[in-house]
Amino acid sequence: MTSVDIASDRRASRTRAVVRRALWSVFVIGLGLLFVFPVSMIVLGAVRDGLPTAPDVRWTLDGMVAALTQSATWTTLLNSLILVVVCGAVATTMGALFAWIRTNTDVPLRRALTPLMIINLFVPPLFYTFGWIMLGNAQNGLINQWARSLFGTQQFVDVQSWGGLILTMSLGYIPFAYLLMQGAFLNRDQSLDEAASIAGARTWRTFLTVTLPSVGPALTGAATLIMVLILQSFESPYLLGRPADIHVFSTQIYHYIRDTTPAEYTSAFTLALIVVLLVVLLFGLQRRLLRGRSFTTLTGKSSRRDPLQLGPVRWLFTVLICVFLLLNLVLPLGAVFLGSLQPTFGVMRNLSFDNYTRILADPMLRESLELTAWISVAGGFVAMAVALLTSYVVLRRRGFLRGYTSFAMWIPWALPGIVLALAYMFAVLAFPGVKGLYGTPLLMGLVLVVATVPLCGRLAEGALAQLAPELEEAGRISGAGPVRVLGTIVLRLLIPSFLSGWFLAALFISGNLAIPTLLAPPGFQPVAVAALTLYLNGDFSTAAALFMIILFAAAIVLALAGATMWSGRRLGARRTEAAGLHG
Amino acid sequence: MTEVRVSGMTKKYGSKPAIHGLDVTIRSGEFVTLLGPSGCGKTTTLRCMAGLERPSSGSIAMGERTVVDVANGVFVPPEKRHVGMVFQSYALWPHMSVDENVAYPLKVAGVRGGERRARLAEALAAVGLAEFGDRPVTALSGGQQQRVALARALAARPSVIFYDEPLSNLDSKLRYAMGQQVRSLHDRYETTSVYVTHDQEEAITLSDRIIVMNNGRIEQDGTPEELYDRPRTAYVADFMGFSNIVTGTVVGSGSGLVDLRVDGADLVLRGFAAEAPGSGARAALAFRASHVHIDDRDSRRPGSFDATVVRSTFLGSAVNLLLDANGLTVRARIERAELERLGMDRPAAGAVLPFSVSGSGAVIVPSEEAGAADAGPADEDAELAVVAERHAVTV
Amino acid sequence: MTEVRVSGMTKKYGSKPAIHGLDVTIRSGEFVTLLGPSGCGKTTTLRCMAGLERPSSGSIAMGERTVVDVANGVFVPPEKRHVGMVFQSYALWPHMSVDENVAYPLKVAGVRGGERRARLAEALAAVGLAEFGDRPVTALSGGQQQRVALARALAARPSVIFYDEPLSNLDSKLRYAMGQQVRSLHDRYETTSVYVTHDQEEAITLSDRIIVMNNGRIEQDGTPEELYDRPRTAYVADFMGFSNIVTGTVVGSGSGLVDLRVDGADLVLRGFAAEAPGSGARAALAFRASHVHIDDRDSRRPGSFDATVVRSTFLGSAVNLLLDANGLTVRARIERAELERLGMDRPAAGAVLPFSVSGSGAVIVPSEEAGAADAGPADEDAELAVVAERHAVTV
Amino acid sequence: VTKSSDPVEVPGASSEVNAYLNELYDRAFEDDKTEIVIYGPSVSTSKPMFDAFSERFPGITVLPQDAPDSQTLTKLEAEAQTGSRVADLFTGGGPTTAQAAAEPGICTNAEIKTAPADFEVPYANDGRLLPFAYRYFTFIYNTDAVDEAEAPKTWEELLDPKWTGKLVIGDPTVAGGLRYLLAGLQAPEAEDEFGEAYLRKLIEQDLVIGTSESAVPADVAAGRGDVGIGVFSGYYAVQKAKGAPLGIVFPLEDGGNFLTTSSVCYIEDAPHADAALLYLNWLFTEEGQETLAEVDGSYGILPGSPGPLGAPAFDSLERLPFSNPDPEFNKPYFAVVDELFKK
Ligand SMILES: Nc1ncnc2c1ncn2[C@@H]1O[C@H](COP(=O)(O)OP(=O)(O)OP(=O)(O)O)[C@@H](O)[C@H]1O
Ligand SMILES: Nc1ncnc2c1ncn2[C@@H]1O[C@H](COP(=O)(O)OP(=O)(O)OP(=O)(O)O)[C@@H](O)[C@H]1O
Ligand SMILES: [Mg+2]
Ligand SMILES: [Mg+2]
Repeated sequence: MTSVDIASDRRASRTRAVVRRALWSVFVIGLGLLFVFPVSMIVLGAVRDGLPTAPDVRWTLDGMVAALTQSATWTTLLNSLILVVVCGAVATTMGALFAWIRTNTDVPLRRALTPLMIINLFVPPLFYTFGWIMLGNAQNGLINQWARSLFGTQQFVDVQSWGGLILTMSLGYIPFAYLLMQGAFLNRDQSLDEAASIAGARTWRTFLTVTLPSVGPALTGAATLIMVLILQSFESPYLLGRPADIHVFSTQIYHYIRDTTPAEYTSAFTLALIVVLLVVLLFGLQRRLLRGRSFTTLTGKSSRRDPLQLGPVRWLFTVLICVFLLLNLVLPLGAVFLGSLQPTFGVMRNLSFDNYTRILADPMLRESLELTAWISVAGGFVAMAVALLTSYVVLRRRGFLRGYTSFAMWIPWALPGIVLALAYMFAVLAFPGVKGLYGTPLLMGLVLVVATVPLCGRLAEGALAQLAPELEEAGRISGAGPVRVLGTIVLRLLIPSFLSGWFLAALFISGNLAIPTLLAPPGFQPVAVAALTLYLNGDFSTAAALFMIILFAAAIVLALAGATMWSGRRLGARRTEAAGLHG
Repeated sequence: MTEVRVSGMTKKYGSKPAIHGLDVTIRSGEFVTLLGPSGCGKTTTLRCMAGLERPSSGSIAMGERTVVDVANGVFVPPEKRHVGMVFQSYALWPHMSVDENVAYPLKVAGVRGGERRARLAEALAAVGLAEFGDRPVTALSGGQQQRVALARALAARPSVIFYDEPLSNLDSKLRYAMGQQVRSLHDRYETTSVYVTHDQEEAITLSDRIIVMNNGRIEQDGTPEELYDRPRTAYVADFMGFSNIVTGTVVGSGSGLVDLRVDGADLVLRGFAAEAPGSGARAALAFRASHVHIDDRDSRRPGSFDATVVRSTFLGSAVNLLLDANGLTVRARIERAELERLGMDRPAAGAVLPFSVSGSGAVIVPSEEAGAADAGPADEDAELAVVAERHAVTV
Repeated sequence: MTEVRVSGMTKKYGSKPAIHGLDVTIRSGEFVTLLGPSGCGKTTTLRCMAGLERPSSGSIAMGERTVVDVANGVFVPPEKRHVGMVFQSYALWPHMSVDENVAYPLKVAGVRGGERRARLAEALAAVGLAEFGDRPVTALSGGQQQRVALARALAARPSVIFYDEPLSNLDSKLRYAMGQQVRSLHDRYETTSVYVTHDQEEAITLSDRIIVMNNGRIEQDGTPEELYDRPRTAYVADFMGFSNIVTGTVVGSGSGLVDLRVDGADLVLRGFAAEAPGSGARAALAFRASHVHIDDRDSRRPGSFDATVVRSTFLGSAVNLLLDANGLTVRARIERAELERLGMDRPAAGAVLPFSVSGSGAVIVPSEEAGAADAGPADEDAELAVVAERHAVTV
Repeated sequence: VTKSSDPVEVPGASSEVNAYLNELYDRAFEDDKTEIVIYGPSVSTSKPMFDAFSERFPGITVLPQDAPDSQTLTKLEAEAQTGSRVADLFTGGGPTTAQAAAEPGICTNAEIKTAPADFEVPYANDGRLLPFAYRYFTFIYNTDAVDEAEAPKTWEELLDPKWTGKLVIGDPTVAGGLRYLLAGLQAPEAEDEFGEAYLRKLIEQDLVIGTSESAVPADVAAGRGDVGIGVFSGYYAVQKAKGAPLGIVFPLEDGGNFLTTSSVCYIEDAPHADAALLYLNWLFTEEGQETLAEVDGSYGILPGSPGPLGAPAFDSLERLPFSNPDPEFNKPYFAVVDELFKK
């Protein structure tokens, strides 16, 4: 061992300390600038009437008072609560039921559930809602047309109504709920149920008194997240609810910002603050429910046993899965596909691929497709990278850094996309040095990333949870410095989760509507906006074709990724086999 | 108090049978342990009895009632069998308090009001947790959770209780104490108990009878003493802690003892045999490390040999020696009392000493020429590597 | 070969200190074990030495180099300390093969080409995994993974290796074999080893020296024999398996032995004391279950007593007895050899027999009137409940 | 497409006009500022217009950005205040654009040198707002469901019970031309004939609210109703061009024709100032005014400009009053509309 004199060790220790402090400061400030500061704009915006750049803005409580005294606001609150509670409850329960079916029972089609849910998640809500309108609008929805030609009834369904809104939103969030809870159901000790049946309880009693409550944290966690997502969701309430005069926070905020001239920012921000308050309440409620309870009991050898034999009920569940598949995937996507073939939507004559060729020939739409691809891929990458970094900090650090980081990450959850976009626009305008960002694709990309980070954070948390700190410590002990450990161990282990997270994030971004509507610079119209514009201008068929192209592209990426992974695994397996033979 | 009779029970997973035509009778009030290595089918047997698994063929009766008869399509589900079960993971319901956990079987059984409270209190008192009723189960230590699981299994006074490795999550000290409690509750409530473990010490300390299983079949069945002293096969011997099993050829026998010339080493060892194989027959000799003693007699007899100490490990009350006797690796355990009696220090590595194997302790078992390698699991390489290393070094 | 010197090391988490001014020297080439119950600060101490944790004050030196000196702002990060570590969870990198795992420290150290291959092969051969190099680590059994972790820690020939409960995930049989291998590699590579465990058997079998920790402080420090035979406090005695600890008043002493009148029972027991407390002083006597023998002498001496057998548990080679001596609960372990010598059967519950405690085995330790309850952990209630129950039944 | 090598010759324009246009054309290329950004509600439906312009002046392109009025205003304000200008033009109905023009620093005077000498350009808002065309709103019908003869030709006919549940209309509670049309029906000049009373009767017809104002033709084509009312002819033309089974009724026999002024706000310090000015000047050429009629369904503002195909001349058209840009004037009418159309 070489003898190193204490003075140089001391110097090195000092330098390391300084560098470390500097890096952390950059991290903290960066996070503050990107996540915390812009959002503080909404508080400011609620009491200052006008753009921050305007020369003489008034400080006023008028907007706030107006918003709070308007009965419309309270109707909105009521509508939002109904939607959040009903859809949240339905989606969570159904998600839990499906997760249970998948992991604990012998229902024949259960293995199809996970792929089904994942595919489902890939259909951005805008496309999905669009499909439902084509299917179920009161006058010429496909379902109504069929019903008319079959039974001669005038109007069979109307999705632009409370019922339709609740149905489609509940259906739409089931995949999310399922995927959030699947792990909990998979990891739960099945002997909990067995203990109940030994104790004399029948299957249903067991399910209700033991199975469901025992996944309490996952259940309430999923419910909270989904409720927050529903609270902020925009597409369905906008396209389905608004025509039926059902206004919720997101559409009402949108209304204040877009439909009134001049825009009523103070009112919009006041509503946004109420949303933030509701989100805080929701999280608080969940924490309260779980307070002082740990749900981890001892787990020994997990009993990997035969799935529960359900008897005839399993055919009922099979039908349920089929209905779900039909309602959530086959019907809406089928409708969009059919629509994309019609020259004039709803007219069954002359079906052709003309819409597709026209899109691909139209330089503007083609550019829009290309741009969306770029923004999604790049934005997804950045979002996933940021999410990994921050989740890592949350996981490995304690005290201020941890609290601060998770707070910063949490902020975008609490804000509807349109408010987020507005807050960032205000922030950019208020900050002298960065005004130039306004109207650039960079700003739109940034906000898209910020909005996507919380979702990626969920994925990153799962990935990081499997990364035991000892794996890194073993690297350090082996003589590798922190950077090398990061490169050769941490990042390498995270690659698979990173790739899947990246893909999801890209899709999420490609389907985002709220942010680009406000921030997209001219010539940088992402597909979601282009499609909505087409739709609103009555060009339904072209919009449908545009959706199909995006989905098709995503499917190709997915297929490629799947094929790569499959062949990779095959290679890996062969390697193991070979090793096994001579080992 | 119920007798459990299993006849011709087979359980297949897919086409792979995990249990092959098992016949077992567990007498009323008996404490029977199923013992065997991982994957031998213990849990499957237990779960079939409890109703958590459906046998592929055969029948099971509990007391007067046939609960499974595959040929006649009888299958009584677990909730109708009135049994209790303690799971390895305890399977306590994390969303319920201790009280709620223990009272659940009573509640389901429709026991109400005062009686429920009384029986709950009794069950908790029996496991010494009377004061913990209000606690969430997650706020208990491992041993306490274990006791809640016991109380829950007992609460509805089932006639049969099944235990699937209930102690394997506890540390060794606690394990012993909890095992004592399981047994004491069995005695007190006079239930019939079927207990699964892969730990021979646990099986020996707790059971009235031990059933050693191997690959879905019964290998040996007897009292703890019988199994501890007189394993009938190399498999059982290995499992019961006979850490030396050597094969050889019978060279003589008399008065229940048989002399065996050990393969590959110029050594004759002696051991007990229930039925003496004829001279020249192949056989194996199994003996415990504690059957090896330092030989202080001058004369050489069958069973004595000189050996080099390869490694000496202090155990506190005894010393473990790894010996090389003419190329044969022997594991010995010498009590400190013995060393003191002989006035010896702890033998150091490299020392050459005379040893002998107690002929009344060692047992002759059928030689399993093919199966012999299986008996010592692959992971013993670790220790054997030490011997190999020594040879490499001395070469 | 490097000496590790820790002086005045304190480690606080928040304001709560986990280590209180620890002073330890581990001599070059020594195998030292830190032993103690959960939460006593073993891991923290080890991690501070390895550089994975920053002490709040104090200093650590390794050989010539001061790696930590809080007062002078020196902190050498782990990658610069040239140490090895084996983690409880093995911490193998799942994305690398066995080869890649073991070669990683070499690669980082800049060892290249032929030399790297040679040293990799040597490390793998040392743990008996020469043929497993290509396998993904995830395709190995627990014991094999353990050996890969060992090989990795050894590969770069660090001068100090730290082990944090490396065997606690293995089953008991494998544990012994792997422990042997750890020790044999220590001897072969002549490293300095610091080993953490809460298992006294492991500590005794492996170490040159054992440091018993309690609540962030050193409780006793000595060779395995010293600790096994002569614990100096009730805490250590309990930890080392002295399952009987009774308090009382000194009534006489002579030639290193002290007589103690046990509280609450009309009994005088005798034990060894390094420094005899004066007559009338309060003290505690600790003795192992195996220090209790069936007394075959007629005359009554200090240390003999009559007791009722409350429970008798067959252990195979011995019988565990739970005794009630005049209201004092005593745990005894009688070897079958002893029973055979006395021509007795296994004592049954209810029998009244004469017993004695070996005066040279039992030790006098300072009485910890306040701490005494702590010595027997709460979970021993389970066994004590059996005694209580008996009293209830006899009433 | 690159710049045409020869000077561009706009048919029917004088040589001075052509020279001026070519000067702007050249300047746009000198600065490499050839992409005009134009904001407006549904401005992308004017794409044929922009294409015609680009065909005349190769290399100059128009990038339309649809956004509702208030959002556009926000953007324009922000652009004005930060100085990072994005848009060159903002076009839309008179009242909306007037709001932008009313704010300081957003719009500026666009000098038109191509109009006939005797024509005084009718600038509004102190010259900051430039009206250039009139657009008309009318009825359309689905030709698969309704014969030409049967189609309603007056507002009164809409009240026929046979149309109950079959009339599609945009959402008049959000910003758009329809809002002004319904205000126009209540304005003093029309109050006697229509007024609030008429609106109430119309509501009784169980109107179908379409996807959006601009999507009403598509909704009618798709069968969401048989007849669309208050439809801007340009929206109709787009669908019709794609072969949708649609017919149009214009003019309405009862004189309830509604026209809005299309105005454009030329943004101060526009990033592509020359190209934008070129476009505006081209609009006032004979060709520009004719193209408006041909592909944009508008009446040019120059006297004597042709009407859209089949439409009567502007001067002979009986019509409702133009929308009033004064918010105070519209307020009570809008309130009635909001009240009536809130479900
Ligand atoms: N659900 C199952 N599906 C397929 N095979 C199974 C299943 N359960 C058990 N087996 C197989 O049946 C055999 C017996 O398993 P069982 O769990 O009864 O063993 P065990 O003796 O309890 O082992 P352990 O000590 O590991 O618990 C094993 O080979 C096992 O792999
Ligand atoms: N990161 C930490 N933050 C706060 N307290 C800690 C942390 N790590 C350890 N402690 C506390 O320090 C004390 C010593 O912990 P340590 O892990 O060293 O114990 P140990 O002897 O290794 O126990 P075990 O046998 O359970 O591993 C404990 O009280 C523990 O709760
Ligand atoms: Mg098992
Ligand atoms: Mg530890």
